[in-house]
Amino acid sequence: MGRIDVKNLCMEYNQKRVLDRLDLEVLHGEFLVVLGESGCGKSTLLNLIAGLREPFSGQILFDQRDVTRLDVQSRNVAFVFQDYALYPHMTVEQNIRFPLENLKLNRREIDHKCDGILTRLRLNDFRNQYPNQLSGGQKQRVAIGRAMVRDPFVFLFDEPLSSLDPHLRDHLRLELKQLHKELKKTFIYVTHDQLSAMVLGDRVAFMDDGKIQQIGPPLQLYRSPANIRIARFFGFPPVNVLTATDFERLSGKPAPDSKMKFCIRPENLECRADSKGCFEVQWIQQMGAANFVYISVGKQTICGLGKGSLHKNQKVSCNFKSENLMIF
Amino acid sequence: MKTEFKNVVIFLGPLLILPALFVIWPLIELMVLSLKHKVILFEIDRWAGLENYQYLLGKDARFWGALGNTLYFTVCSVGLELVLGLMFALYLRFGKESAWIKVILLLPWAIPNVVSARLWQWMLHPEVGIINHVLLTLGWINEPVLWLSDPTLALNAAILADIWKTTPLITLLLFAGLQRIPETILSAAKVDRTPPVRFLFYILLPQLNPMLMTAMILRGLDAFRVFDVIYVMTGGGPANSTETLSIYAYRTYFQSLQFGYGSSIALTQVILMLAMTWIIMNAFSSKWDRS
Amino acid sequence: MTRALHAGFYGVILLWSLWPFIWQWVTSVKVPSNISRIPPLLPEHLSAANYSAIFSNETFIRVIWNSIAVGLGATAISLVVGAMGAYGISRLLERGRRWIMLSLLVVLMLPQVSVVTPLYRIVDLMGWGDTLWSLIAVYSIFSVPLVVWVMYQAYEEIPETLHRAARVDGSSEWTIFTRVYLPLGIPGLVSSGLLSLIFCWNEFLFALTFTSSYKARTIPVGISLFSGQYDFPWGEITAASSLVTFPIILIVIFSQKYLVRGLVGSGVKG
Amino acid sequence: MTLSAWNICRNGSINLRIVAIFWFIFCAACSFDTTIDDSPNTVHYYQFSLPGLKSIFAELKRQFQEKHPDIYIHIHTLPTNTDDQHQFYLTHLQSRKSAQMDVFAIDVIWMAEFVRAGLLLPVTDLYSKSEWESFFSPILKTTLFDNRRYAVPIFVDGGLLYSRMDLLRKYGFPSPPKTWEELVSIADTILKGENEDRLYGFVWQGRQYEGLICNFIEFLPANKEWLVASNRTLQVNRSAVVPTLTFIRSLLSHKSVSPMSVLGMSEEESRHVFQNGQSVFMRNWPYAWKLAQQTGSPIRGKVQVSPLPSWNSLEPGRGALGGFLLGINKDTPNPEPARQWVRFLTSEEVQIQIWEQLGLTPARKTVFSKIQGDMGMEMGVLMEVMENTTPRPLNPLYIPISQSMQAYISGALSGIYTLEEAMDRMDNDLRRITRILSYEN
Repeated sequence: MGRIDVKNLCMEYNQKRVLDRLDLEVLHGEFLVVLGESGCGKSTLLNLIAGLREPFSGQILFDQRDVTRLDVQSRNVAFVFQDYALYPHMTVEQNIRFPLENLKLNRREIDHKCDGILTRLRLNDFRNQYPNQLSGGQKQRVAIGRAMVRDPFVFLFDEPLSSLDPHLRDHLRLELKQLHKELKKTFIYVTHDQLSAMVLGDRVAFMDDGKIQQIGPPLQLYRSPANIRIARFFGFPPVNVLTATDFERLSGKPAPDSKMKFCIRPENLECRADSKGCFEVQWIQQMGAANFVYISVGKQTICGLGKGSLHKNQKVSCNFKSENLMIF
Repeated sequence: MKTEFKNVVIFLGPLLILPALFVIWPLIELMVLSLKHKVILFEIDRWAGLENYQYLLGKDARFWGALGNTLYFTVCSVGLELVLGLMFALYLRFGKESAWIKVILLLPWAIPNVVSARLWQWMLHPEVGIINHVLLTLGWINEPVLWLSDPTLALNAAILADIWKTTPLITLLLFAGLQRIPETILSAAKVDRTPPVRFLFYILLPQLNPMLMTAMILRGLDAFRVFDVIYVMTGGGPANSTETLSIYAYRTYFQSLQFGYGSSIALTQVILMLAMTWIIMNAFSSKWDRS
Repeated sequence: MTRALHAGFYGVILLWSLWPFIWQWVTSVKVPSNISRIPPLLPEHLSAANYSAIFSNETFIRVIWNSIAVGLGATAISLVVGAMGAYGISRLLERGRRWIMLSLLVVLMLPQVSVVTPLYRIVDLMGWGDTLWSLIAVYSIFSVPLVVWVMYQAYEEIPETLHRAARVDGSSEWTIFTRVYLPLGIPGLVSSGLLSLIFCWNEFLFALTFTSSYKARTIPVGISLFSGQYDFPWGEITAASSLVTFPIILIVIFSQKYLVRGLVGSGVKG
Repeated sequence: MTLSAWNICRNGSINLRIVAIFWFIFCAACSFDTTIDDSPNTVHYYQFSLPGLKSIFAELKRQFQEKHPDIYIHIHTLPTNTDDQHQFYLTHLQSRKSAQMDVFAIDVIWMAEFVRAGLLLPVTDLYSKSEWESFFSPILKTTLFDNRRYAVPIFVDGGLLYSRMDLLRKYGFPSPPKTWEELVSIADTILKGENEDRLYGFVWQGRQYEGLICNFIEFLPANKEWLVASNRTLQVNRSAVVPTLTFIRSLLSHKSVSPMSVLGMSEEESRHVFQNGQSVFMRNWPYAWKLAQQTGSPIRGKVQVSPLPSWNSLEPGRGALGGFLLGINKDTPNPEPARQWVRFLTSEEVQIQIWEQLGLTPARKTVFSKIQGDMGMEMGVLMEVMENTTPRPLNPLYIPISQSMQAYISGALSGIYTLEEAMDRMDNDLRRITRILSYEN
C-alpha cells in the first residue's frame, strides 16, 4: 500500500514559519502534484516526507504507521531530484546498483534486479556510460531506475523537469505518466509549473503560505479555484480579475456586491468584431490556434479570445457564459 | 536525531581532538609559562605574575623594534607581492597564457625556505655574489652593495627574497581569480569602451576583490610569523635590524634560555595574530554559515 | 612588435623565477676551489665532485628516505582526518562552521616558534623523541587545516542533492563519504595531498628540534648539516639543494593543475 | 573535474585503499626504526658535524672497541651551527627523561652555563696534574670551576692573522704586522700603491653573530676586561670598550682599511674575499689555511699566518679562544665507560689523528712536536697562538649576554647607535640579563 497522511505539520527555518499546521492525505497509487510558487514550502514538505529533515512538530504517517522520527534510511522512499543527482563518478549500472548495495543484498540478487530495471527502462545500451554522457531523457530514466530498484513505498519528485527545454519536458512528462501507470505506486511530484501539474496529476494540491490551499483533480482547481491566487496561478494568458465597477462595465449587469472580485479566463471571454461594441482592441497576441485580444475596461487591460478577423483599434463586444465566471 | 550526533562525532572528532591536544595544550602551557620566570637549565621556576608583560610592553625597546620590523616586513612584502602578482596575473590573463609558465612560477614557492634563503644569501654575497657582480658589471653601482650587512638594506633584502618566493603564488591565485570573472562582464566593458585604467579599477579589481582579500590575508598572516628566511639569511642582524617577533622569541628561548620571557613574546605574537584573524573574520562576515 | 613585447615580458618572468635555480645549479657543478671566484660567471668545466660527495654520504640518502616517509605518513594521516573533518563541516554541521574554519586557519598560521617547546615536551612524553613518528604527528596537525580548507571547498562544489540522494538510497554517512564524496573529491585530495607533502618536505624548525640523529632527520636539517666548522661548502650545499629541488620540480611539472586548484581552493570559496 | 580521476576509483572500496596506504606508511616508518643496541655499557656520544667526520669517528670507534670490547659507542651528530647545537641541548636536557646522553661535545662558551646547570660530572681525576698540564692553558682554564675540572678539551681554536706576504714584500715589509697601528699603516701603503678598486686592507668577521664577539675581544687592549662585575650585575668597562670601538670604526670609515661589508661577513665570507686575492690581511681561524693553500687557490703560497696584532709590540696579540670540550652527563648510568671514551678521544694518538684527518688543532700542546703542519703550516706559530688565546667571559649567562652585546656592537659599528647609546643599552641589558640569576630562591 502507499497511503501517506501528513498531520498538523509545522516547520521553521531561522524563526520563519515555512509550514504552518499543514494537513495532507495522499491516497494509494495516486499521482499527486504539489503546486506552488517558489519558496512556498513545497520542497520542504517533500524533504519532510522523505525524512531528509525533521519537522518542528506534527506527524507523518505511512499507511497509518508513524514515521515522523524515522531516518530517511528506514523509510524506503524514492526521491528524484531536480538535477537528478546521479553520481557522476559511477556508470549507469553502478548508479542503479548503489541503493541495492546499501541494503547489503547478495550479488546475484543485485544483478538480477539491476538487469530488470535496465531492460525495463531501455537503458541496456548505456549501462557502462557515465551520467555526463547521457541525454536529459536518459538521465531521468536512470534517476527513476535508481529510485525504482528498491521497490519504494512512495516516489517523490522535486521539479525534475523544470530545467529542461520545453520539447524534452513534454516528452518526459508523458514518459513519467506512463511509468506511473505501470508501477501503480504513489507519486508525489512538486512543481511550480502549472502545465506539468495539469498534465501529470491525478490530483493537484495547491500550496501557499505554508498550507495546502486547495486539493483536487486538476480541472477542479482550474475551473473552481478556492481563491484568486489559485485562479491566477493557472492558465495562460492569465485570468482576468475585475473589480465590481469594471465587471459592471464589461458585462453591463450590476455586481451583486461592490467588494467582490470577478474572475474570468481569457478563453471564456469571447470578443467579436462589432462596430457597435463598446471596447476597443489595444493589441493582439497571435497564438496560432487562437488569437487573444487585449482591451481596456476602465483603467484595466483585460484579455479575451478574439473571434473573426480583428485589427488594432477595432471595436469589439464581449460575451461570456455565467457558469464560467468565478466570484470571490 | 541521535545518529546525526554520532556522525558528527565520528567525522569531526579526530579533527577537533588532534589540534586540541597539539595546539590548545601547548598554548595553555605557553600562557602559564609567560607568567613565570623560568630558566629550565638552571632550575629557576618562579611565579612572576604580569612582570614579564610589564617589561615587554613598557620597557623592552627590542620588542617594539622587532614588532616594527615584523610589521614592516609584512606590509612591504605583502604589498609588493600583491602589486607585482597582479601585474603578472593581468599579463597572463590578457596578454598571453601558457601552462609551462605556471610550472615555472610555482617552482620558487615549492622549494624549502631554508634552501631559498641560502640561495639568496649566496647570491647577495657582497663580494662573490652574482647580484653585485652583475650590477658592478653593468655599472649601476660603483662598489659592492652590502645587502645583508647594511642595517638599512638587510630587511629589504629579506623582503626581496620573500617576494621572489611568494609572488608567483599570488600571481597564480590572482590569475585564477581573473579567470573566474565572467567573460560577459569583460565583453560588456569592452562594448562600453571602458578606458584601461577605469577597466582595471572599476571592473577588474571589484570583481577580484575576494581573491585579493584572501591572498592578502593568508600571506599577511604567513609573513607575520616569518622565521626561516631571516634566520638563515641574517640571523636577525645587523644590529637587530632584521629581528622579527619570531626571531626574537626564538632567541629568547633557545639562546637566552628564558622560557618565561620567551613565552610572553610568543604569546603576544599569537594574540596579535588572533587579533588579525578576528578582524578578518568580521570583514568576511558569515561567509561560511549557511542561512 | 607585440611578439617582442610578449617575449620580453616572459623573459623577465623567467629570469626572475629561474635565475636563482640556474645559479644554484651552476654553483653546484663548479670545481670546489673555484666556487668563490667570480668572474668567471660560468664554470670552465663541469665537475661532479660536489654530487659525488653527497652520494658518498650514505646518511644523506637516509635523510631523503626519512623525508619521504615523514611526508607520506603525515600526508596520509592529514588526508584521512582532514577529508573526514571537511565532510563533517560541510555536510553535517548546521552552525559553527565559521568558527571551526577560522580556528583551523589559526592553527595553520600559528607561529611555529611559539609552540615548538611545548610540542617537544608532548613528543617526549609520548616517547617519540628522535623518531619519525614525532614528525609525522606534528606535521599532520599542521597540514590537517590545509587539507580541510581545500577539501571543504571541493565538497562545497559537489551538488548538495547528491548527499540527499545518497541518503534516500539508504546509505549511512560513512557510505556516502567513502562512496560518493571521497571519489568525487579526488582532485581535491590530490591537491591538498601535494600541498601537505610540500609542507612536510620543507619544514625546518620542528625537524631540527625533534630529531637528534639520522634516524629521523629530514632534508632541510640534512642540508643544515652540510657545513664545516666555519665554512659553508657551497658546492655541496648547492648540489644537495639541487637534488632535493628535483623531486619538487617533478611534482610541480606533473601536477601543476592540481596544485593551482588546491592553492586557489584553500583560499577562496567560489 | 576529469573523468579519469573518477574512473580510478570506480571499482573497489576506498576503505581498503586507506588501509593499504597506512600499512605502507607504517612499514616504511618502522623499517627505519632500527633499534639501538642498549647494552648496559653503551655510551651515547653527541657531537658537532664536520665534513668527513663520520668516517673518521667510525674508525676511532673501531679502535676504541678493540681496546674495550665490552663498551659499545653510539655516535650522534648534531648540526654544525653552534646555535642549533645549543638549542638541541637545551630542548633535550630540559626534560631529563629524554634520550640517553652520556658524553657530549661542548663549545667553550657553554661551559659556565653547563656547569652552573649541574649537567656535568666532575672529571678531575681523569688525568694526573701533569697530564692536565699538557693541554693549552687558556682552554684548560675554561674547564675549572670551584677547583674541579668538568670537561676535557678535544680541540682548540684561536684567531690568527693571515697576511699576503707577496704584497707585503712588494712594498718592503718583511714580516706581518705586530701591532694594530702597523697593520693599518701597511694596509694603507699597499692600498695606495696598488690603487685597485676591489682590494681591501683587512677583512674580519663583523656580522651580528658569535664571531663578532670573538673579533671584538681581539681588538681589546691586553689585560683589560670589557665586562666588569659591579654590585652583583655586570657592567661594560667603558674605558676599554669605547676606544676599541672607536678604533674599529676608524678601520671601517670610508675608503679605509676594512670595507663596510665586513659587517655582514662571517668566516666564510671573509675567507672568500681573501682567497680571491681581494684583501691584504684577514683575521680567521686556522681552518682557512688549508683552503688558502689548496690547488687552484689564487693565493696559494702567498700567505703567511701569524699571531694577531696587539697594542704593544712587545707582546703578541691574543686570538679569541674557541674549541670544544668533552663533558660527561652527571646522570649517566655508565660513568666508567663514558670516562674511558673521553680519555680515549683526548689521548695523544687520537688528537694526532683528528689533526691529520680533520684539521682540528690538538688541544694538547705536547703533541705538536709529533705532528707536521699541513701544507706548510708553521706549527710554532699555531702553538704560540693557542697558548695565548683569550677566552670569552666565563659566565653562565654568556649566551644571552653575547646575544645582546652582538646587537649593540654591530649597531655601534654600523652607525645605528652612537657609542654612548650603545654603552647605555648594553648596561641596561646586562642588568636585565644578570637579574635572571637572582630569580633563584
